[in-house]
Amino acid sequence: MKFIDQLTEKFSRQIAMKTSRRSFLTGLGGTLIGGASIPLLPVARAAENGYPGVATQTTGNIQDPGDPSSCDYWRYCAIDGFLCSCCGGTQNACPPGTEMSPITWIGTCQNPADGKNYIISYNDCCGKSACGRCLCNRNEGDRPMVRPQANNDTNWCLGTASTSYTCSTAVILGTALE
Amino acid sequence: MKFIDQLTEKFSRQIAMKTSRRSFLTGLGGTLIGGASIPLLPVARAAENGYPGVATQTTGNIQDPGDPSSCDYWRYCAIDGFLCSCCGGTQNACPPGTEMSPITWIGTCQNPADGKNYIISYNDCCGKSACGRCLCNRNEGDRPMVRPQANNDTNWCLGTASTSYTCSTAVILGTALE
Amino acid sequence: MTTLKSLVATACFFCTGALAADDLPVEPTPNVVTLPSEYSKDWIFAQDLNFVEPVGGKIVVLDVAADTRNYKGAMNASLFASFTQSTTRPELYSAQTFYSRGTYGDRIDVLAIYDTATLSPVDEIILPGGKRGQTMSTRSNLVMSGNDRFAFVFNFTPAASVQIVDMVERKLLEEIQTPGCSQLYPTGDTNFAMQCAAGGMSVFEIDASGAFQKRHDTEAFNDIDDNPLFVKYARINDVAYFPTFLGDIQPIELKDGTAKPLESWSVLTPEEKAQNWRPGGWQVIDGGDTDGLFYILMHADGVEGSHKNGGSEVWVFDPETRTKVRTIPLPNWGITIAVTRGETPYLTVTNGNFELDVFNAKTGELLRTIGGGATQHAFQLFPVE
Amino acid sequence: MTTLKSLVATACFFCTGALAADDLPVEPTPNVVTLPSEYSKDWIFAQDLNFVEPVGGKIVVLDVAADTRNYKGAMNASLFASFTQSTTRPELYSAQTFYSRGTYGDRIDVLAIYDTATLSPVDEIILPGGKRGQTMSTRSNLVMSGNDRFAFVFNFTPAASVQIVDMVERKLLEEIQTPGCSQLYPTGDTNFAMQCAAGGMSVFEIDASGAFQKRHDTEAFNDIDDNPLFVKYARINDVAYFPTFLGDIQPIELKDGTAKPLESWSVLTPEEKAQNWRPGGWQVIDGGDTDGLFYILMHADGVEGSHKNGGSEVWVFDPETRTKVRTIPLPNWGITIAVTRGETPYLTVTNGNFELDVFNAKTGELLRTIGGGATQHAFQLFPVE
Repeated sequence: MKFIDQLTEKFSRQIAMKTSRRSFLTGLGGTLIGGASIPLLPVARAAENGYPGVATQTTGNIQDPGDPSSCDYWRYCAIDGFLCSCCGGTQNACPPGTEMSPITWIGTCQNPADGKNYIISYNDCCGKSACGRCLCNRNEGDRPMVRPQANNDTNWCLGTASTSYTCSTAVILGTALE
Repeated sequence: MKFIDQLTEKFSRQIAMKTSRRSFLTGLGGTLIGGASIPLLPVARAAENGYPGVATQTTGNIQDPGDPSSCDYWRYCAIDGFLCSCCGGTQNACPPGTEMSPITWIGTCQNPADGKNYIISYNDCCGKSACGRCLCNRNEGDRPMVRPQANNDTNWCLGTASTSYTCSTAVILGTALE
Repeated sequence: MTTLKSLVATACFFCTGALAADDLPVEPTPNVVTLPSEYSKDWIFAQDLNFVEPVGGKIVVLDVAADTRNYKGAMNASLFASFTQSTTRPELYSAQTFYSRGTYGDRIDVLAIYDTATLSPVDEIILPGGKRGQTMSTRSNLVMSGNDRFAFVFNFTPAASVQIVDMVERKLLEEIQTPGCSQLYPTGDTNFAMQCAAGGMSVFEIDASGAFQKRHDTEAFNDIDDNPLFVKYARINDVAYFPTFLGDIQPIELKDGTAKPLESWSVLTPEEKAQNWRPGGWQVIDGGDTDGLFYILMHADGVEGSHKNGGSEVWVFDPETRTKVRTIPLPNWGITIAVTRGETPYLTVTNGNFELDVFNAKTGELLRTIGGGATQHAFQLFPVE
Repeated sequence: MTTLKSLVATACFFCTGALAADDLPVEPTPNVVTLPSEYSKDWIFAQDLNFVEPVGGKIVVLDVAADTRNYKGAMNASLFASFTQSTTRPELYSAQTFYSRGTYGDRIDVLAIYDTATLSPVDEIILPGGKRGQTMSTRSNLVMSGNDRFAFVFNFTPAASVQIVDMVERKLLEEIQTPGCSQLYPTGDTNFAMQCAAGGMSVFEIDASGAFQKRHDTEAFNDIDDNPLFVKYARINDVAYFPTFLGDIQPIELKDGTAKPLESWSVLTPEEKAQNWRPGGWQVIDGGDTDGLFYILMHADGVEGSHKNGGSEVWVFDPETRTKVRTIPLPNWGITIAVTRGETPYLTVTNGNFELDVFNAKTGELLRTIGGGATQHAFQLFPVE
């Protein structure tokens, strides 16, 4: 699911201490923080240290750097939704009891460890209630619904037993041809 | 519905500026403020000025004083739920499209205008989603579920087509015998 | 255990005996508010998507002009529902999806009909096949035909199609395949246009009985790669004004059942362009107020991907003269905007706290903020038409 | 329009050709995490009531001991659901209510069975009659019999009754009328006790086949008017410790199918009594850690009606010696508490921000806060038994 994409004044007040107004307003990322169900975005890479109340993670592979429970993890360059890493899944696996959607949208993200561009498939996990944790939205390359395969405003729980959206993964399909 | 009954630290931080810690901790009322769906209570009469983002109301009758969209309105002495006054209803009427529960719990509240004690019936309005606005909880006289007619932890949408709770009213049944 | 019904009766028995002449009167139950069948044009419908539990989405009816009692009522709108209103019948429509066990089990899609006076679901048309397109709420997933007879429902599976429903007969008609096209823009009495992946629009010709006749494609004019049209637009008379990511306005004449692209123009001065002012937000544009203006939500320092960031200002344009007539700064940021259609237009803005800021659209004065949990995530606003 | 499936296939076709030896590998899909069938006793179940949309309630499985990946998964728990766990089968149970149109339409109540490893609903028993009691989540609306065979479901219409379900056969058995009584406290292999309006407890005798035999009432001991027992309790071995509004502890021996009130005592010193320290919150007490202690959530300056206000401290008692062994100050207030049953007990507290604060229960050290929207309103916590 790739729905949220907005900035909140409340968030701006919270984040303003960490980041300049300019970088805030020009940022691309998005997070959902707090238990308050307020989508607070974009975060302008302000979520570099992850989400409050969410413990940091690593992949355990230095070739796959960063924190999969943080919005700025390299694979999430075109993600939009709740990060499965924060919801009982991982960056490439769905939480227990959900079904991974076979129909996805695709991004091309650069891995900072090897400098290569990877094709990332943003498979949604479906069938349970929305996770509500670690909402992350990055709209680089997003295009309106008229180009659905590049659109993140659509509920991509398609081809699954239920269209109820739970969270989103970022699965490596391979490296991109230049 | 009479479910929420708790105090939040966040709220305490917000309210602490207006009220002493002591009155805060000893208070009985409860409100839900903000668009953030955080139940923030008890408010210790801190909601005297109503809820942020909710315009004040009057009954239009000086014998029925106070603001029916505020948790400290006199009739709400034993209410627990979203105030219908904030949800398209009034202090004694349900919002459009909901059904008023015929089975209620009862409070006895003193009207500051005439000093009399009135018997108030807290009829729930049922059948739509929870309103989510003006959550108010005052536990005076509340007793555990073993005495259900005095218990506000129960979903009182009973005897209605749907048990889905929307909001709560406070209807005058008459004056109480002393 | 004494049942509570008898307990209430007992309490009432006691009290009525004690009622003195000057006591507040006993109040009748049940008591449920009704609304006028015809709504004020100062009212709007705010669609709360409720991201944390989308099956709990709803449409909240709000009087944005009133000083008090702004919240008039609500209707369910489950799981990325679509919404539209009849302009000739006292009815509101919401296309929704339900599962028999909340988020799993058997799926049913329905087009629910709500009565304006009671906000009750008075009827529903079942939409077969589990095809209803579920997206962030747009105004173009579910629309009424120009003559207010047919509802068009956008399907996405991801194959695109449109279901036609006769809302007078309350009867499902045919499903039209609309490959490569998205969103619905009525034109003429019964036709609708769609944006299509090849960069043009297509008009789907529907006859008076609701039967599909044929498809007409325009030339391509939408640079989807580099400067795409938003799917949101402001409609003023018979012209749809679509903004683009980079701040152009693409007018499309939607008249007599056709769609005709007109000359595009930019809302930006060279200085503003240099500062990368761009439209941004969810419903980034609205129009149709009594002055014939459109309102567009703008942010500075725009970059690729900032098109949903919201904005710090609303710019007001006269589309005839292509001039900016007003700038309305938003003290609390803006995500989605709408302008009411009544005599005094009210600019309503879903702000950064997900409250609604209401401005006098003619003066830019902030009149009130409607919040307190009235909606959780009101990403879409529909003015009463 | 190209379907997206083929688009993905195309992308993959391109990329696999380009994979070099040191590239990150292609990752398999579908890929879904599973959990161990038997959970760690460092885990808890947090019930999120989600007040803004109760049909979106859920149970979240959390590892409170881990430094990372605390959120293990979730199950639906719709409309003031009840929850309990099997101690002998890899199953979790949730009694829920669904309407065919979300909040209206046809009602169905089910006792859903979730598999611990997959958190999938593997089966359900339909609960007839639309009677399921819907309340703020307690641990005593749905319980398993002592021998883990029968589920008891509390009904409230407002007539009180209990539905017996055989969870081995997955079969509905009889409904017992329980007038005047509420909440369920298992005793012995198959019996259960309830708190009753006359001020005593009643034991409902159930035979090995799940059939009701007879009811036994205790003397009255619960001063519901002036100092009532909470319906929440800490169970340590065969004794249930019920706190009262004014800070007394009423132990009830629940053993061999009986309920026997033992001598009550106060957790308060005279000084504390003078300061009006009282228990307060939702789940105000828990016990059953490896040290045999109970934990109670306390606030000062208590008054009539403050019994759900939460608390600033957790007091830890040895019920055998009736002595306070520890005070754990809560930096973020507390609403509901639970203590895990593993070797190192973890005190988990739903704090004033509706996040979960996790303390080492033996030292009182705050170890971590689990938040970020993991739950919206986790009013009830169930330690893995």
